[in-house]
Amino acid sequence: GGTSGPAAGSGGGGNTAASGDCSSAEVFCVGLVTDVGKVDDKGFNQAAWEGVEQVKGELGAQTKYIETTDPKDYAKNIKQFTDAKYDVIVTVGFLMADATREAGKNYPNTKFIGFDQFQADPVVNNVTGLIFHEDQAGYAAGYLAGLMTKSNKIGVVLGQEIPPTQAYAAGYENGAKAANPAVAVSKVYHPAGNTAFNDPVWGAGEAKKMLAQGADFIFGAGGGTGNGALQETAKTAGAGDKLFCIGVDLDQWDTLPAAHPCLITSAEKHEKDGIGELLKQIKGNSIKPGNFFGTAGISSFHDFDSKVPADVKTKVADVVKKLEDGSLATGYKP
Amino acid sequence: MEWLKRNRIPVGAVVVVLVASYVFYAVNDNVATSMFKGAWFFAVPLVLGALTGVVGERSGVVNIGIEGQMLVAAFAAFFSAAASGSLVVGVLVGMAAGIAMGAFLALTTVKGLMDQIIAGVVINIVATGLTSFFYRPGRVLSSNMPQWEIPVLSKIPLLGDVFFQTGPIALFALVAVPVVHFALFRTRWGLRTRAIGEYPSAADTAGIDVIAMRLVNVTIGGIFAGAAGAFLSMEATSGFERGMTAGRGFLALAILIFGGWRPLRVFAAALFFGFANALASQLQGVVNIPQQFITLLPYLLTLVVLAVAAGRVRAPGAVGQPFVKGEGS
Amino acid sequence: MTQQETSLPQQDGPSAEQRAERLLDITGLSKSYGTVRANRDISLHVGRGEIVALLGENGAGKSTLVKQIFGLVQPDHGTIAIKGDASPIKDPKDAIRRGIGMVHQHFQLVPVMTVAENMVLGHETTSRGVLDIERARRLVRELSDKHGLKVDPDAEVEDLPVGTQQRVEILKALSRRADLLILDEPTAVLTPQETDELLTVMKELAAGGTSIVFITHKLREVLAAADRVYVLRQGAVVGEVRTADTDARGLATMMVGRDVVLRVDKDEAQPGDDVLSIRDLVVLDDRQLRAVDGFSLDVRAGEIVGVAGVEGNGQRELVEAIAGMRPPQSGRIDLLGKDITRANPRQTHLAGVGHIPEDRERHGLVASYSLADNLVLNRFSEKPFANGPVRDFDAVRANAEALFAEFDIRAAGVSAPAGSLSGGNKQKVVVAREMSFGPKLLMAAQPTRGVDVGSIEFIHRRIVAARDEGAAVLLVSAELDEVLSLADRIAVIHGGKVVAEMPGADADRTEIGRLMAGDH
Amino acid sequence: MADPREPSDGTPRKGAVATETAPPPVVAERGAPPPPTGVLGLLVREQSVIVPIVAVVAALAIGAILIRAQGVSPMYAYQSLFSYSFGTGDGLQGTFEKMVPLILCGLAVVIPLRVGLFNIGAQGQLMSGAICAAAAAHAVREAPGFLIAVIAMVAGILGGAMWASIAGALKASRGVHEVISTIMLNSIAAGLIDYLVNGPLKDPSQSYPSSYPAPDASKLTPLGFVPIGLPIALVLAVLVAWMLRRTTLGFQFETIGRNRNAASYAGIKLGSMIVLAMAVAGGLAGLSGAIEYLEIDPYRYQDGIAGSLGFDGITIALLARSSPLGTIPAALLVGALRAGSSTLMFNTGIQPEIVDMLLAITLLLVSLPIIAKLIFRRHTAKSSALASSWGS
Ligand SMILES: Nc1ncnc2c1ncn2[C@@H]1O[C@H](COP(=O)(O)OP(=O)(O)OP(=O)(O)O)[C@@H](O)[C@H]1O
Ligand SMILES: Nc1ncnc2c1ncn2[C@@H]1O[C@H](COP(=O)(O)OP(=O)(O)OP(=O)(O)O)[C@@H](O)[C@H]1O
Ligand SMILES: [Mg+2]
Ligand SMILES: [Mg+2]
Repeated sequence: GGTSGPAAGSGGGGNTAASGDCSSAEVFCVGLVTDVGKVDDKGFNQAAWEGVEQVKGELGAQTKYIETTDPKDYAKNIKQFTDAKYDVIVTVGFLMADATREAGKNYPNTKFIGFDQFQADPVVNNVTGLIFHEDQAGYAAGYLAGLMTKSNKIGVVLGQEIPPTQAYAAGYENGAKAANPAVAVSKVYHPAGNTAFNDPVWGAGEAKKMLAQGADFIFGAGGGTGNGALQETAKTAGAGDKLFCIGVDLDQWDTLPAAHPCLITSAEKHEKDGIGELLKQIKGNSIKPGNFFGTAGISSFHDFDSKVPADVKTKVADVVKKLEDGSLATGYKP
Repeated sequence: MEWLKRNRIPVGAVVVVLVASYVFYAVNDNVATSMFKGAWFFAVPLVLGALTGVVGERSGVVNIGIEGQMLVAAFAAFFSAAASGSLVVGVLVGMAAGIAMGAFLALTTVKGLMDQIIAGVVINIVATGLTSFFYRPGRVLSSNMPQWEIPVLSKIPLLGDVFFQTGPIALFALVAVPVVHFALFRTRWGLRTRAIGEYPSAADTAGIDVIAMRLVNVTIGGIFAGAAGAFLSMEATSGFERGMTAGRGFLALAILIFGGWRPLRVFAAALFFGFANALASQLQGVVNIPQQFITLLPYLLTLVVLAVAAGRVRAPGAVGQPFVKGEGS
Repeated sequence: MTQQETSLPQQDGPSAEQRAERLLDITGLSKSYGTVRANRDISLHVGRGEIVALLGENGAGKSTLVKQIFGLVQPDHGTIAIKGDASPIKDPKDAIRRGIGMVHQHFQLVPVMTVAENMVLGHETTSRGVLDIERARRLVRELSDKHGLKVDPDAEVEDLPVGTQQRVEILKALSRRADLLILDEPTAVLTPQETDELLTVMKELAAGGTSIVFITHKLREVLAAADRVYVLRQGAVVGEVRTADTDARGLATMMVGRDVVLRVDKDEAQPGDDVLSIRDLVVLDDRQLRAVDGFSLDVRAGEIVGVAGVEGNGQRELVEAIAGMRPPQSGRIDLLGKDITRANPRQTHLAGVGHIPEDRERHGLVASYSLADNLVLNRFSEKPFANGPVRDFDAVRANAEALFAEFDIRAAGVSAPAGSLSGGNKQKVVVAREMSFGPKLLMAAQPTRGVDVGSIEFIHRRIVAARDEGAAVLLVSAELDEVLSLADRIAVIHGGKVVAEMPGADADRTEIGRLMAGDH
Repeated sequence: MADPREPSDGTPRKGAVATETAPPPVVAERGAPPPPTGVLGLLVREQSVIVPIVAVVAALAIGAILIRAQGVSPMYAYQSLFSYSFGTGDGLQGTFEKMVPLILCGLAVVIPLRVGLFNIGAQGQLMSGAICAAAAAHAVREAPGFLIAVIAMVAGILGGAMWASIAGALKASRGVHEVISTIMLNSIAAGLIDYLVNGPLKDPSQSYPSSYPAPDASKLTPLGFVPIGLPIALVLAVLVAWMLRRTTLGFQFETIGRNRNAASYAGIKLGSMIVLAMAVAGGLAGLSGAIEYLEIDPYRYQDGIAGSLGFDGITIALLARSSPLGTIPAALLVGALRAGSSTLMFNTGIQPEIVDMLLAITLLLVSLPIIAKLIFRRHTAKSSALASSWGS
């Protein structure tokens, strides 16, 4: 024990706990390989791991994770689990897509869940991609912001410019414009480099700038970088009254307490639920290869519930529903 | 004035920049203010980090461990503030952590005669390892760092908004620059510090204890990197993240050299860099060239400025070299 | 050549009671560096108001001795008593407190600071925390007026010619009002006039009761200024004598342990064709000023042309321009009819120029390299030292061994690092390298600076030998004696141009001194 | 008083300066006692080998305390780590694969250090090499596989060399401090490449920014568990060592590093040599980028291909005490630690950062002269500052 992790005890501790023999049919073993980063990253690695842990008891699973430090180790880290005969291996992040498919071909008896990994044809039989529509989550968040903004200026601070951030940004902008054609959206991507998703100070600086230029909604969509933007907004005078911020990926009310003063909602991919659902399907042998689309929307308003006017709530709920059933398109083209 | 005559180029540059800034301000006060605010915000940790470099390198000790110093300080500041519930404790512990890392550099290089570059690299690696290893999620600050409005000064158009509506650490940086500059060039401590960094045996034969002075300077100089760290995790944001310095220590090193090891020029260089950065993000999505080209603007501009104008800066003469008593005299 | 003595102040010995009081009393002092016994069982004393000279070859242990008095180095054995107080001298601070001032052999000035800042470093006065630089400037002005040593308090030290830097060093030591003043080779970089000024100051100080320990390699100065002389050899005192009771030859013999030829024996020059021809040369210095300003000179095969001048009159820039290290602004340099005005150092070397640089530590040697490598420093890529891109270490070593024998280089071996040699031997290494390839033009800048008499004699003989073998020699020296005794022809340089040219044989010392000072 | 320039009537004896009466001439090595003989002598002579070994052992011992504090048996932890890195085919291949860029980037730091330059830019040089390799491989994708691989590597070398020469040229012509320029160039490379993999070089079949993959035939498949890059890196390390030690080029580099003024006096062209040294260094880093592209899954230029390799190169160079051959054991150590870290985590839950801590402690112990002094007392070899040219 004693290592870090949200899962603190369970993370490190889970790894050290005496393990049963995964090769036996009775023991259901789930392994997780992070994208470069940690299981407590307040982002998708954490969401994935929490998804695993959430259904651990229900499924009677034995779980363990490996934190990747070098992207060139994806295949080797997956192999640690296949060598130990794990039943399910969750790999996190689009960067691991190739390595996961490769491993799927080599170990046909192991199930793989590729988090954020779109499975193009031909699909590998034992690999399921868990996919979310970031643009839908962004759209819902933008719609809310568009309805509520007083200054008609809103901003989004993003990590590196890659498809998921592009999707969030496009959804956000289109949603806001749909709600309020007069709104102006300023968006900024982090300069390239390996710190693009882990530069909260830069994110805070960009938020500061946007706020000074009159924005009253800040959407932080870029891991630690976006979190910096949220924290900055939370500290600015008027936070929670005139200024609001929107989290990303998972309900950041739970992961980023520092943003509470302004965190009206989060553009959420229901990652934990998706993972849990897929693990249950595997246990129940109903999993299908190809892509599984998890749901995306916005989180509950928590303390801000009273501050969101009722008509806004209904309009946003309506939009979320239409997005889910496909009757409303976000206008984002990958 | 004698002083004006000697410094007419920098003074002229400052005047030009100020005028241009106010013209910009007159055209669009909102954007101008926000961009300058952004620039200073970006510059604060660079200035502080570079000041640690100034004090250390002026004393003859290279410091490429500023990044690690800042990271450890950010870590210590945030977690002690979260644990104690006191912001003051956090800032003080952050500064103390910077000083402790400075002491490590001082002891290994000045006493232990270890190569200074290696010592800096060790600091960087240890800092990454330690702060990552002992990181705990889920801690929060009990309150936010205060925002101060300095009476009178904060009412100055533009400058007041940018510099004097401020958090305590940014204000500390603002004050530290002229103070260190003055100390370095106008006081006994400064004269001796420059002497031990420039030509230690001359200082030695003049009765100055080079070793003791280097130990003290390099150690105490860590206070600025410590403050920079506290700024990152407590004032700029309100949380510590692994690797959150994100290369700012190295940028500070570049700023230190860019600024010719002089606090006022370091300040100007950092602001320049910060402004280029603010400009880059302001232009994103506005001008129609790929975002990546815009974002590398600050780096490119720095290189161009150095190549065209101020390329040949001169490091303190003895920087990097260990001093052993009785040798070299 | 007898005017020189008369130009020096008259010598009056300190009074008897002054001498009786021992300001400095050293007994049984020993100091080793590893296996090198730099000082062995040295005992000596200096009375109040007495000027005592230390004399000895390079590496004899003079600097080591005085560094111990100043607290820079701690003795292994023995005691140093200052005014009867024999407690150890912990560090320079302690030494300064106890009334010792020192001018170091190697400048101890911070190059980027002003004269005034250097002057007060270590004992600054402040007013409310702020450095009182005005007072420091006043101090400089007062001292320089009092002793007739002119310096500008606001000049940055690195911009000053070495002679002036030395003046600053001396003023710095004087500013502490020391009872015991140690001067380690202060005259090595001074012109004859400056030297004479210094000797005058020393005598005034001594008359006022200051005791002085004076190290120099120049016997003339010893005889002119000192009351007593200690001669060191291989770390031990081998003799003590009153200057009144000896002469130059006596001193030289005591030092080296044999008779020394103090004047160069050479035959009449047999000049041949022009080797070097310089026309209207203009060269800028580091500050972009015209240091060499319309300089013209010819040097013929088989003759030594000496360029005499006060340091800082363009000599350094002239030499660097010829060597290809500093591109001239205008004018023309021909070597054997070939234009080498814009040649780089490599091309200049290939054209046949041997160059003994003024600053051997900075330009002439790589201290951490072996002597063997240093002896091929500018020929490493030539046959036989390299086959194509690959170096031939056997050839490099063989070359070094041959030169060791020929030039009598004293070192642990050809693979010893150059930095471990004494000054004289370092100089011999450079001389050996530059002569060994049979240069058409030998350019020797300050070839014997800081070198002991034995080595001076040797180097001078080699320069004459090179001339006799048909090389053209351009000798640039601030040492008027050296120019007078070596040169077949003398060109006096002032303000970057030749102000007078004369045959070496009947050159007149005073006349040249006058021309050097700009009086023409 | 006699004229000091009075001729002496004694004729000098040629060469003889010391007389019989004088003490024997001082010739012994200054400042050091005579080298001891026997076993101690061997140890002292080999101290450049002994000190690092002692340091590694001591670092592991200190690391054991950290591991113990996590409630894990240090023996078990180290056994997991090293038995994987050295004892399994996968592990050994992993170790070797990691060694390749470490050696090459280490050399990319060592060479400029010799000239007195501190290259913080191996990172950008590696990236630039990798992207050039990717571009070249795509351009000639129809060629025979072997040829593609060679062309990609040459392109990598040129790309890295070109990127590094910018810093070299700025230094030589404008005096721009290489520490600034290489830091800036790292960021500029990252930006430009980000544009390329999002634009002209983007493989449209990938959603994530990524270059075209290396054509299958050009991929460097390992021989057993020895990746092709390893022999290349080893040969280059030996070549660099030979170049620095035995060639006139190496002599010129070294001379500039030790005494710039003497170098220019000796006719060495400082400017060209500085650019050349940077170019060679950049070429090596660029080559390592090309090899990563051709050898390592996913065989594309993607973010993360460079990791922190450029900065690791600094660590390697310092661990190796700036000796080219020393980069090999240094890279072996780092490579093994890195390769074994995920097994360590799998088996014990200990975070991979422990590896960095071990490295830092090793580096500290290797470099603190005190350690050597403790072991060897007065027989310590003199160390000189790597940073000696920081100011120029
Ligand atoms: N720091 C040192 N380490 C090792 N050996 C030294 C050191 N300083 C001096 N020596 C040795 O001590 C001996 C005496 O040196 P010292 O400097 O006292 O000579 P010197 O008489 O001043 O010579 P010079 O006339 O050239 O100035 C020399 O053999 C020298 O090599
Ligand atoms: N650290 C050292 N190790 C070995 N020898 C040293 C060391 N420092 C100085 N020396 C030697 O001490 C001697 C005296 O040193 P010093 O610096 O006085 O040179 P020098 O012989 O007087 O030469 P110069 O004529 O240039 O003054 C020289 O032989 C020098 O090589
Ligand atoms: Mg001496
Ligand atoms: Mg000497």
